Amino acid sequence: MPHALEEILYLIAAVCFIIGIKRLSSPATAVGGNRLSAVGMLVAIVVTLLDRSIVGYGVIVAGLVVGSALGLWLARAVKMTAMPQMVALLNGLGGGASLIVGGAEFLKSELLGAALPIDTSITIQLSLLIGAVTLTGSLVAYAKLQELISGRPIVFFGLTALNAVLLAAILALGAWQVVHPESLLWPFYAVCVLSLLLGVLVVMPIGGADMPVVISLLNSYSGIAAAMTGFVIHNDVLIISGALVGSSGIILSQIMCKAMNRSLANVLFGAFGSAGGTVTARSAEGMSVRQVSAEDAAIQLAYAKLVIIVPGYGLAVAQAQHLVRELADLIENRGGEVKYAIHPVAGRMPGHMNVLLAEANVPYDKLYDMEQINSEFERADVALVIGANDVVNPAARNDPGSPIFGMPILNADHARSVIVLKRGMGSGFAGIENELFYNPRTAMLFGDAKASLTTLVSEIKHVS
Amino acid sequence: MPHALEEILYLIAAVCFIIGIKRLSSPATAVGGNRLSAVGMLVAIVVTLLDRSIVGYGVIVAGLVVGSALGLWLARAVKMTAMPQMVALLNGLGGGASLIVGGAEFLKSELLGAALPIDTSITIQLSLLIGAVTLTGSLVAYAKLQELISGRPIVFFGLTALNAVLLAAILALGAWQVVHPESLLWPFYAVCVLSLLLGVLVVMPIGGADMPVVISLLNSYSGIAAAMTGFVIHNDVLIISGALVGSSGIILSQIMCKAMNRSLANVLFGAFGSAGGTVTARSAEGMSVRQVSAEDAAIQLAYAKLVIIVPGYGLAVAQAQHLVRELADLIENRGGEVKYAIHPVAGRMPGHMNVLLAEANVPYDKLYDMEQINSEFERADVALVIGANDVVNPAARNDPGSPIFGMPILNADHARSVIVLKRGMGSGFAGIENELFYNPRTAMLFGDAKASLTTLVSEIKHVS
Amino acid sequence: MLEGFIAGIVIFTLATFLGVALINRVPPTLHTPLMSGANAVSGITAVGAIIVAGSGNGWISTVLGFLAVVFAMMNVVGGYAVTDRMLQMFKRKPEDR
Amino acid sequence: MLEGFIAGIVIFTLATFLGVALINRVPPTLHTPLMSGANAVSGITAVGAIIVAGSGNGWISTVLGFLAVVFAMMNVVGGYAVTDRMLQMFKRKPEDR
Amino acid sequence: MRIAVLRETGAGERRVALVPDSVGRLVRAGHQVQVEQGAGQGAGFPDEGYAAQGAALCTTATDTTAHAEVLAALALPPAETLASLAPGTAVIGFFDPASGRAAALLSQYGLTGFAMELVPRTTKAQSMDALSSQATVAGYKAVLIGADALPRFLPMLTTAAGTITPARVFVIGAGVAGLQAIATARRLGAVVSAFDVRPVVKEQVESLGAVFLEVPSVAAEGQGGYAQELAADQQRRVEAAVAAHIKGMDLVITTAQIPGKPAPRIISAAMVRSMRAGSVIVDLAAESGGNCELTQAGEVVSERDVTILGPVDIAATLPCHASQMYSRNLQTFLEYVAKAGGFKSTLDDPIIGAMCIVKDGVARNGRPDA
Amino acid sequence: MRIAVLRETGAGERRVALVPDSVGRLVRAGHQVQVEQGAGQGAGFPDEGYAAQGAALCTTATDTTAHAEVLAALALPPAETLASLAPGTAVIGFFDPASGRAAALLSQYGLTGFAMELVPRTTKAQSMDALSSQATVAGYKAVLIGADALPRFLPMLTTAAGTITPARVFVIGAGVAGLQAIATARRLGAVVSAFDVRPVVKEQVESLGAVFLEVPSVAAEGQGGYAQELAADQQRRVEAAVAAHIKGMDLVITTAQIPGKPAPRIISAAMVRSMRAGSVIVDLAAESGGNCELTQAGEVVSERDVTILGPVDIAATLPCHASQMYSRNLQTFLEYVAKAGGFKSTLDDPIIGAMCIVKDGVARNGRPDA
Ligand SMILES: NC(=O)c1ccc[n+]([C@@H]2O[C@H](COP(=O)([O-])OP(=O)(O)OC[C@H]3O[C@@H](n4cnc5c(N)ncnc54)[C@H](OP(=O)(O)O)[C@@H]3O)[C@@H](O)[C@H]2O)c1
Ligand SMILES: NC(=O)c1ccc[n+]([C@@H]2O[C@H](COP(=O)([O-])OP(=O)(O)OC[C@H]3O[C@@H](n4cnc5c(N)ncnc54)[C@H](OP(=O)(O)O)[C@@H]3O)[C@@H](O)[C@H]2O)c1
Repeated sequence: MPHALEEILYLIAAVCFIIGIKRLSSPATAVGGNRLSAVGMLVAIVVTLLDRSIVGYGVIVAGLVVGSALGLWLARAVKMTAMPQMVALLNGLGGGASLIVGGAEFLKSELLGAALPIDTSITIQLSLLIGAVTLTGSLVAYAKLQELISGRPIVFFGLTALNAVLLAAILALGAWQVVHPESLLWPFYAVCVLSLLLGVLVVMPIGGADMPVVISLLNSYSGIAAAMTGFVIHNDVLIISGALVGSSGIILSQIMCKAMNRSLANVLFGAFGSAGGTVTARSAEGMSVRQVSAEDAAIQLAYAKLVIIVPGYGLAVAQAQHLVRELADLIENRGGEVKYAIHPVAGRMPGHMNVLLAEANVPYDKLYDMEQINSEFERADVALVIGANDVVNPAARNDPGSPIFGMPILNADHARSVIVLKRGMGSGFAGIENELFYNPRTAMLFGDAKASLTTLVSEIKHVS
Repeated sequence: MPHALEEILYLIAAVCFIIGIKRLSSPATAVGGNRLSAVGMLVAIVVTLLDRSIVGYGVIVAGLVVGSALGLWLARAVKMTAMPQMVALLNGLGGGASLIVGGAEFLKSELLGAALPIDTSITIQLSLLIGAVTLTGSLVAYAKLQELISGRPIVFFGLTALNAVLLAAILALGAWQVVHPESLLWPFYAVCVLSLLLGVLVVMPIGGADMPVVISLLNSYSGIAAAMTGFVIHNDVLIISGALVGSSGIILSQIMCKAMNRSLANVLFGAFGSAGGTVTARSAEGMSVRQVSAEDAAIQLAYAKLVIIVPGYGLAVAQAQHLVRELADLIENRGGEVKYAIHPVAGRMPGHMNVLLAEANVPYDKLYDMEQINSEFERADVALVIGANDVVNPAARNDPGSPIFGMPILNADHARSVIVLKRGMGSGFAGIENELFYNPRTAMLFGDAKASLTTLVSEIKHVS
Repeated sequence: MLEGFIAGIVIFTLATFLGVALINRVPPTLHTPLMSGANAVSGITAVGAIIVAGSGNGWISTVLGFLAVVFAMMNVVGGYAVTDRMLQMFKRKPEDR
Repeated sequence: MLEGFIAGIVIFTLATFLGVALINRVPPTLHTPLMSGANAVSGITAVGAIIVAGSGNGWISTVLGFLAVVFAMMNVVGGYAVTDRMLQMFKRKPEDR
Repeated sequence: MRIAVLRETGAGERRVALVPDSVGRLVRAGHQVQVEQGAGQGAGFPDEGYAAQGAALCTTATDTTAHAEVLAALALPPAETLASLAPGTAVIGFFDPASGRAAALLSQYGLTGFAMELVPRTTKAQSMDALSSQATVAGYKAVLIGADALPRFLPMLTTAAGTITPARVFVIGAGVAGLQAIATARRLGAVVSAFDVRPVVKEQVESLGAVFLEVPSVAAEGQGGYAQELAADQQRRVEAAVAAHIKGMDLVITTAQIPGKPAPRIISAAMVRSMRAGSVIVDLAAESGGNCELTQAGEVVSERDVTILGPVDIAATLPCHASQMYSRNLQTFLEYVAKAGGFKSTLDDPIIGAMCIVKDGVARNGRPDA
Repeated sequence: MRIAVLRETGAGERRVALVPDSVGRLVRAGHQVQVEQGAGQGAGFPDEGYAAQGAALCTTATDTTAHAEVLAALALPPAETLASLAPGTAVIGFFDPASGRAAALLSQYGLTGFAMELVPRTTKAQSMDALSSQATVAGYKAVLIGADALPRFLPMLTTAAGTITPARVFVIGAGVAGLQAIATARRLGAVVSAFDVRPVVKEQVESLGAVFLEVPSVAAEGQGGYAQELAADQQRRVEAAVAAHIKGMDLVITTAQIPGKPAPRIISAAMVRSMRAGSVIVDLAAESGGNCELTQAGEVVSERDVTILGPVDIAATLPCHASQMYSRNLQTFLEYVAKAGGFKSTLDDPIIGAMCIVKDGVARNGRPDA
């Protein structure tokens, strides 16, 4: 294949990556985006296989077959809940590949006795460093998430200092090799080993809950490693794709931190301040509640076919009736159906919910009595519980010891998923715990109902 | 200056352009963005001046001084209302420069008798074509806006076909020159002349109201021309900046078309279908109304210190009371103040506006009687008139012949700016024209009040 | 050589900015898929691995090349497949309404 | 030569995508300033003009070069100045609240 | 001008023609106002209020009207009062011009009379339009008394003791009073529908969140925004539609009027009998004959568990605000007249001229149907 | 169970203890229901409705109660009816347990009595809580009659005849009735404030968009969600705050009650005299002595142009829905009893036990303050 054609095809592959990544960031185009990116990868690999400089295909084909098969098997076997650690593992392998390519190039020149030009030399050192950190860092992240090792932050005194010293040593050794191309092999191995160690030590002190951010960051590193490899083997597609992944990975890490209301620095070095890491809300009996971001809740609502809204006293306290109406309108405009389930004793006076919803001009024919609506919860995609508590407490059905046992309740827990808007884990009028909030299908959106609904309304407008 | 340093400095300049253009697209950062971009330009020019290949500085300095002085003078002298045509003029000059550079390179090789390499040859032809079209196209746009020639679309039978023929001829001549580098001068001149003609003919059939889109498109062309010049003189910064401007210009043109609810094709070739082009609403007496986009209206509201809302019958018809309240809340959250001016006969029954706004829970203390509020309009940044008409009709004050002469009205026209939400130019209960709508300070946002308010609400959330 | 290196730097810079500009607003549900999809792209190092493995520079290159190809291909194939699986939820929903 | 040309094409492609990705949502009030600011950037052709004018290849180059420099500099200086003027309105407003 | 305000003498009339606030404004504009003692008592405006605003309080009616150029009234004052007035004195109030009774009496005593019913329905004259202001009160009050008489809730209530369905309210005649009734019933949470013969009203009804009962090709818009009588075929279609609709209603409020004509008969006895037990009809047109066949003005009629209220002078039951609004109308009119040169001057003005039914003892056109 | 429903005999009582819908549900659950002819007439439930739901209609009261195990009532039936019942028959209704009169009569005839006043105020028993359901009616109705008596509009209106300012409504005692009154007045557009001695109520008042009148360190929450009497110093602070606030009010609705005690006296005669002319007080506590010093139960009192209404049995004026709600409470109670094994079985159940004031002629605890 003429070199120019090769370059153009590489460029086309890079364009596929660019468009693919862009599309991956919106729900409506994500599937196609990922596939386009895969097509780009296929093009790049095929072009490479046709490269004139390749002399033997045996090893390559073996590697391709083995690698693809293993990859496919892993992807098939993994459980949906184990996705983050799988990404970590795969990412580590990518970093490892960059490390090896860099190392091989170095060793090749060493064997041939040819002095490397300075630019290649620098980028080889960087490939080694970044590739190695990505490899071991990702493996540690994998182990933490897979609970092979404890997910808790592992910190010891002087760790930060040690890491700094390690990094300095690696850089010094690398620089020495660049300046003395005729050098010995041991600094090369030292760089590799120290970098591998650095990867382990950098990820160890970070808690399991923050791993997704770390993985995203390591992903960015593996991109940069690939870009460095590109400099080493003078290949533009590697540079472009690597840089692309490198920068978008950092931005994504930042977005993820922002969604957790933290800074990147706080995630990376947070454990050194507070030894605890993030804590998830847990009830006395050790059950834990699942929180949801307004953005995710909005996406669920946007794609739901039937949403049943369960208003309660908290909605009245928050005086958020108009926002509920607006949210419902938005869902309906997207083609979803919205019904309101009015429990006879919701609120603090007979007809409280009626007054409230009438104020917001909710049409009467969308209000349903308990008897009318209870059978419909099963086909509801989302039950949106807003400031209600006792009236959706399953204890009334299950727990003969409960003071509300025997009271008919709204079957919000029968919906495919439940989103609860309340300020915290406060109890309702009856003053009792509500196990609905600990149901695995339930997600809590904490905050004053007015604030939460305002965010939901603005988020749902952005769901494409 | 060593070549590598030169290249790096050029890259820095390009980065300045990238960040500058990004910042220019948001109100909060636009000023800084433009200046950063100017710094980049300075860097690029200084680096070029230090280029080793430059032998004489006299002509350059003369050109720099004359060009800068003229540019500055033009920028100072132009009136704010004449900005679009000024941009057109400047853009045309940029295109002209690319044309000249391309031509000079061609003539140089011609003089030296050196055959041009194929890539240079191709890009020279493209510089000529695109530069020339930009030059004359921009000049025509300038002339139309400056009303040196009629702003109306100028179309004649066969124009599209003629343009197609012209373009084909240019491309053929260009290709011939690429293939026969040793050729004569006349095809070169022919390409230049035909391209200049093409620029004129392409812009002629487009109406004056659409010129901004055309200018943005020509701006994109001038970017591409610069990029081609970059290929000719083997300079990356030209390629990067040119491509940047080229693509962002096209996107901007599309955004502008979308804001006008039209397609780019419709703007460029629309005149061929309906000979009329766009028509601005004009009253019988030749006064014209000014329309405003929801986005602009939202920005005005977002930055206003005092907004007085004037509700009328149309608000009730649209049943958009809840949205008004929401809009007001958003303005208040940004620190603005909102008051409602209730005219005694607004609506169709006594107290109509009260019922309406009470439904939306607008606090009573924000409702003001005509007598209370009329003196406040003067200090209002925006009077937002929603579906009201007769109650803000200045004819009641000025026109003794009017059936409503003598009725006290709300002084909406005393506000610094007036935004009117109504469906069209329909009259109100009294059935008479309202000169407020033709007031230069008034901007109309046409559409059902509910739809307009929905858009305003979502736009104002995006104003940063 | 240096000329090519500088062109590389220019390309690297542009691609970096492009990466930043591409990712604007990502809903949290897409964080993991996007990360995973980008991760698959970083498997592009497979190109380098293939070149090393095919360069025929003795057994070291061959062994290392083989390893690199296996790692990189696991990253590529696994990455794309995993991403696709995660994205299934976005594929059916909008249609069946 | 061709090598450089292809690097140029790569750079051109990346910059084109970058331009597309940069411009997402522009409020209409900024349409004209943005257009004008981008227009000033397209005056980068001044670099080419200076090289032509300074190349000393006879009077044609000199005359054409002079013209090109004048045109391009008008575009550059006028463009930035005009944009800045248009943007004045955004400078004061947020402060005086 | 010298303006007199008397205590109204009608039975159940608690309103007063001018309230202290208006008196104050007129006094400050240079007029003199004489008020009979206790004139505002029934509406909650004690004498002190008038005195504070600069009115001269007089003990007797004759004292009050002595030297008055204008007598501001609500209803036509009794004959003896008219007799005591100097010829040419202007008397203003609701004079039922269609009946011609007021014109006869006023000309007998050589007076000048202005009927508030005849304020033109133009945007400009709206602030003098007392029919509108009193109809506003009537529409509001009609819902209150209807809701009070109803054995049901108006709003929907979901309670531990079962769900209460909202009441269905039907408003016939969606003029000023009808629209206000719609708004008030909607406020209370009822499901409201409405009917009118003027097609423009549909949009207005919907702008209040109620449903318009559409009857194909019925349109009877007369001049000045008033309705006309229906043609026979239209009448039949309306009857059929109303009969079908009214069966499911809990509260019906009728306000249909045609100026100068008896109120149109819209609800027949058979329709009433088709209604559900416990439903209520409030007929605001009772005074002019009633929109319902069974209505008796001023009485409560029960027919097969349907209650029919025919309140008269309903605005007088909200005396404070009804007086305040009427007073403002009157004040605006007086200011307008003063600006136009006083009552003695020309009647060319489109508003003053239209309202004048007697000029110095000579009866004039005035009637809307004339 | 064999359930009897009689025509209520109290003056002005138009409600009925069970409506046809409830009767149907009970019949379908296997109970027998005997209804006296015309029992539901006043509430708009004709005999045919009962028959259609499977009730046996009886012509006389004695026929109806023959063989009955349960007599479902509203008020305590007259002595002759009680005398005709078989000993051990269960009688259910509002029995004013605090007075002890009902317990005496019921034990005299060897009957079993359940007082609806004693339904515990728990989430679970809420569907039997007839006090709440009837208080809901009362709160709604209080606003309607108050608004009707007021010479002003409740809502704000900006009209061509001037701007009507919204009425200021003050609700004292924000329990079930008070909250409903707040909601209704807010619906009508009034500016509403409220006061209660239980601090939890503040949030509830605000959840209805009204303003809570705060009096520092006043808190008198008793057991079961009811209020207690105030300590003397608290009482003084409340008095001062109410006196200052009430001056500017147009409509005052009082609902304050303390179970088993006379209603707290909150509005003194002096406060009434400080109010504006034309203002209105609706005292829902009239039956237990009134929250206002000048209230007379069942009468309309006028003091210096302030009108004080002391309606009694106000729920009976909305007979259809009041009966429907009461009936649903009773039905739920009967179903609950049947599920628990019938009246003959144990009184250990926290709800049934609490309500029983007489068991087979023996008086029991029952009183909330006991
Ligand atoms: N309807 C009646 O007539 C009546 C009368 C008296 C009593 N009750 C009783 O009241 C209860 C009614 O049940 P319900 O489910 O409506 O209410 P609930 O059980 O009282 O629960 C209300 C919930 O709303 C949350 N909340 C309060 N303010 C909020 C705000 N501003 N934003 C978001 N959440 C807020 C609280 O949780 P956080 O604190 O965590 O936010 C609370 O758990 C029943 O037990 C019923 O028996 C009813
Ligand atoms: N208050 C009373 O008691 C009463 C009673 C009777 C008559 N009137 C008279 O009614 C008039 C009231 O004045 P006003 O300013 O409130 O109303 P108006 O003068 O009648 O004007 C209403 C305007 O709203 C626009 N509109 C209608 N539907 C709309 C929608 N869905 N979305 C957006 N705009 C819509 C119409 O223009 P487009 O068609 O272009 O959209 C129309 O020009 C006065 O002339 C008054 O005299 C009042």
